[in-house]
Amino acid sequence: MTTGQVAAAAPSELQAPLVSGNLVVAGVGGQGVILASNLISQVLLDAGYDVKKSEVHGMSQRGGTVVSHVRFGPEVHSVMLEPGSADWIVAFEWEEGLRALSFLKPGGVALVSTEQRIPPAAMLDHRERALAYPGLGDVPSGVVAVDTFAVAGDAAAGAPVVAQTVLLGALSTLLPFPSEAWQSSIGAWVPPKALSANLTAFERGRALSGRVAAAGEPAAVAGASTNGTAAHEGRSGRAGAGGVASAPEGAAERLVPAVHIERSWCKGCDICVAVCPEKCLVLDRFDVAVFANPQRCTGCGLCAWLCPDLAIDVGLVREAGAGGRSS
Amino acid sequence: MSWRLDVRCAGSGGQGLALAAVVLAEAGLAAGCQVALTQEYGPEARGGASRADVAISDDVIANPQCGVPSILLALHDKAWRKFATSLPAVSASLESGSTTAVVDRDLVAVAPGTPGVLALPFEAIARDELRAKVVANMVAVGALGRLMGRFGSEIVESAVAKRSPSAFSQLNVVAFRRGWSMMDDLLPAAVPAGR
Amino acid sequence: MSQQLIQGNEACARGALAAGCSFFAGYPISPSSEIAELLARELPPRGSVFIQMEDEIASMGAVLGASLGGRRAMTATSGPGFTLMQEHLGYASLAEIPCVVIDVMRGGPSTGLPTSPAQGDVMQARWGSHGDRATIALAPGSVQEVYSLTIEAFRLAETLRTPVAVLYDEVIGHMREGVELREPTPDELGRRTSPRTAFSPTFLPYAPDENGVAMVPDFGRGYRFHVTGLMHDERGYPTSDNAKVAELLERLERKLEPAVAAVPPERYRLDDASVVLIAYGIVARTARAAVDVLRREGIRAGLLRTRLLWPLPAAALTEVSRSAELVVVAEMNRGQWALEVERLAGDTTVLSPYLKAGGSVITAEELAGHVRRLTREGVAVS
Amino acid sequence: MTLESLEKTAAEGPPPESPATAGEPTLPEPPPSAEKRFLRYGMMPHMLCPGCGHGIVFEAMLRALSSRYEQLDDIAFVAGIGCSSRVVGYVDACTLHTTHGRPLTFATGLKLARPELKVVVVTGDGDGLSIGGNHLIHAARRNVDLTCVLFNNEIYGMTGGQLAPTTIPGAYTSTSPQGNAETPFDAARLVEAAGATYVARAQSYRTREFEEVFLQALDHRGFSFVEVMTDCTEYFGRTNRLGNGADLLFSQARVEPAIDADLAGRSTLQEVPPRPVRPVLEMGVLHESSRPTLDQAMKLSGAGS
Repeated sequence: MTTGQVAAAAPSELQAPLVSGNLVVAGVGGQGVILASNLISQVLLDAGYDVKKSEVHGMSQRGGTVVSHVRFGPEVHSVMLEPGSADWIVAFEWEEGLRALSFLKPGGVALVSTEQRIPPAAMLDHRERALAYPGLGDVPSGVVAVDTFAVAGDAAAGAPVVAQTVLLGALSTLLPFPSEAWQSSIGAWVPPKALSANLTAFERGRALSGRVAAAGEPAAVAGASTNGTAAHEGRSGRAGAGGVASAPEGAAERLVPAVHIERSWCKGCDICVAVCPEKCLVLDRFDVAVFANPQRCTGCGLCAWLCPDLAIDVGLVREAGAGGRSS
Repeated sequence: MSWRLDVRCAGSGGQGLALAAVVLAEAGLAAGCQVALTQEYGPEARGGASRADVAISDDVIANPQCGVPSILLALHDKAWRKFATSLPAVSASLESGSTTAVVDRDLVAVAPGTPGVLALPFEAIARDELRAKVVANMVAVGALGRLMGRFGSEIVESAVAKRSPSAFSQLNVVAFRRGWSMMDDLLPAAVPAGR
Repeated sequence: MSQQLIQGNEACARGALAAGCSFFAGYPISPSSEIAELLARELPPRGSVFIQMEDEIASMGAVLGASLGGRRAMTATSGPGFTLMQEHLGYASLAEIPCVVIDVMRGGPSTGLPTSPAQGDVMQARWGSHGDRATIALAPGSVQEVYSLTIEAFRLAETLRTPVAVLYDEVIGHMREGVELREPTPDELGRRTSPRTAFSPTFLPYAPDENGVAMVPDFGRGYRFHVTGLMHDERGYPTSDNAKVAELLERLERKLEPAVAAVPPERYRLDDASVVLIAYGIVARTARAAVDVLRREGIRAGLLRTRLLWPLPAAALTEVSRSAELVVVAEMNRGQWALEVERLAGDTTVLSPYLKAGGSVITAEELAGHVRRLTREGVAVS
Repeated sequence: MTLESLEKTAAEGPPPESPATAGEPTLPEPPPSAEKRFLRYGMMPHMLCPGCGHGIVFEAMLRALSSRYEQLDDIAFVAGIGCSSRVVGYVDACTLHTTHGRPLTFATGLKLARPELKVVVVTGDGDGLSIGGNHLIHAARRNVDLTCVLFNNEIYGMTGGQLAPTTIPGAYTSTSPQGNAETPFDAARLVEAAGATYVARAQSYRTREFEEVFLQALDHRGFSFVEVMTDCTEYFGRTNRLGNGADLLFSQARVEPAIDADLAGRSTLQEVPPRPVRPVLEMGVLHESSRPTLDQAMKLSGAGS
């Protein structure tokens, strides 16, 4: 199949009528995940499906994980998706997208923005540090990495959040609904002021249909280099594996992440409390940060990175009381 | 015989300590006294601990800076450490009883029975009784006004009203009265309530 | 050694090169530009640095940066540029960074008289920077002395770790005289005060030696330390400790005292003088002629010619002004150094400065006439 | 006045918690992160306000340096005056805290005096663009081989929140109580136009990206310039009612209005938009080129004097 020819004719090219489907929309607070899942649900409802939608907010409203599950079919009972059951994933943030991959069924397609936002904490399995962080170079199969900013171009100039609409455009080429259905849903959900920018971004996303369709093939290349408009090298930092030192030899060592707070340096600004994805930190009554929930710490290091007072150290420590955890 | 009273209001940025000091100075002025208010400026004042000093006297105030205050209000632990325990002169003065420290019971770490220190629940009262944590400073002003024993409550109260932002005027007065009565209950009857 | 006929500004540049100056940053300004021009030719072939900066503030900043990097560094300017450099001169005093500034004085204030002589920057050299800044200012009176005092300026700057200003006027700057360009001895070059111990975490860059001079190392020599224009303790860390600040200011003033002995005043026919002329720079030359004129007329005149303006050679000034009946400070300004002499002179001495700030040099005849008139009035016994 | 009765009453309050044991972490403490070895512990805690973005960038700088250097013996940090410039004092290296606006002049002299030294200049938007604007463009023009990091918090923090040449139109400061009427500089573009050979922009919010461009800037031969957008919580944030440090940090990513909506009505300026929005600034490497550096052009060797 040649690229870029599918846009308007997408539905007719699909092999079989779509009976039901599962979809995950993921991102971080402020990226419009909920709005996007509403918008998709609207398209599905208008097409006559029964639609169930759930929202999973992360620990933090601001910058925290936000995931929405959308299920549709003739009749849908359960709201939440099981791992390995999603046909499509739309993720507005790179780490969040990779984190959501466990939901993707074999052969499914994940449309993931290369935008990187904190918290990268999501990439760490609790305590076990089972996952190493994959950089942009390692695109898992089934994933289409899209430099949404580059594809959106000037459409996102007024508001970066518009860039994410590119992914909806890309998604629309995988679903058997006419472009107009999407446009009308966008019209219904997006503020009038931002409508034309969103529609432009949507159309630019539809133009990615070729790459989207090829997603099953190995090494669906990140970025939009095929259309010559995008290169994500300059923009996206290569996030490392958090503030944690090199990985332990094996899980058997039972090293667990821990946080040290230098009380005399902490000025109680609240940033660490707000950014910790797992809400491990609180301010005490003297306005000093305290590592209150060590059991939830993933060692992501965000608190240390963003502490203006250099008061926080994150690292791995041997867990107190050997045998406290099963091996 | 001329007298001079030095009051230091110390706390964390945003607690309204400067306003507390201004109110006390305003009260002194209304009572016909000489007043001088000095404040810590510069970046060091923003790092979590700030102070404002008020000198009130019935005579010309020669040196407006107060080395060791007669009354030290501390509403934050960092301020307490910076302006009291880390200053040998202030510590000695607390020990000898020539300085009285009034600190917030919950916000300042001080052992019970420390000489010269009164630990009072300003913030707790503001938060739990008055439903506005921000007026803890005015509860403290009430307590301080009474402890100073120089001015009648009406003089200090009108200073509170005069200096409060209009939206907070009423609440501040209520907070002030609460602080005054709290100190009234604590003080020995022998000490006259103002003059 | 043979004499060479060179200009005052050239003598300055030659003196700087002889003193080991290896960094010059400056900005063009009359009547000092020849110094920069000559050093622009001479420094680069020696592997040294000449840079013309965007203004005098930048020039002085670059000089201080280079000095901290271990170079003997200087700049040259005139009154307006000297004004712009004042903040950095204050910085150099407090942070104890050696440097030499040549100020070829012209008429002021403001743009003033760009190519006319004046001695109007005497107080600027002392008080131009805010705060109580101790400083050294030299005042050569001949082209030969421009050469030797430029070398001396580097010696004082390096050994006492302080900025040293060399003040002379436009006439000396542009005048040509026979000069003997004698190579300085190692003693005359001096050595920069530097630390005597290797770096350790407890190293104190601003700990003074027995002469009260901080032993600050150069950057990049294995010592890690902080330099700041804030009041600092011996670690170089900012402090607002009143006692430490007072001690620091006192030390910075005290450490400059050796300069007084190093650059003694010249006494001319002072032994029996009842009329003492006090002068520096170009005026000292005409004052010397005036002394001779007056002596011929039977007036017992003498001259104290100072080559050091700051720190004030107070002992010598006090001594001569108290022993005389009439003291005449002659200078080409509205009476800057005369005020200092006034402070030092005793009650019995009559002070009558001769001041001229119009853009030309005080002549011997003018000065002699001034004294003659006063003696006729019975002020001083001849 | 006797205090005995008062003390008794005071003592009835709940026993105060010792700060040292508050929170009671049960885990052993992790070792200090690697970059902390570059800190002058004797000067900590630093003087920046709670939540100040400069602190975040400062630590990111140290973190980046710790990936390259064991010790900072051969790096000199030169800074001017202002909140940003104070951070060099906390680095265990040769650090030079100069006068207001002039760090690049000192740095130019130092670099020429000792070309083998790596020189990093830390400046702020007031220091580097206002009083020191002239030196900035000239240092860029000369292609002095140094790295200049400009902390842009859009305001004068040290002196109490006054208008800066980077304050966006309409924003309130203590000297623009009616809203800023002026147009700000685009520092990165200014420096590029002046001849800098490496120009990048980053945010305190995205520390990893800052570290990346900072390391590139350090590696670059010639005048490298990194503008980093940071937040002034005490003045910019408070005056424009934008919330606390965390709020400001997140607002960087969201490109939110630069002043509280309720405040916008206060504006008496007709020409500025009623709710000023922080401009969408291009981040990352903005310019990179190559030409001889000043010391190369002067043929200075690194031998020192």
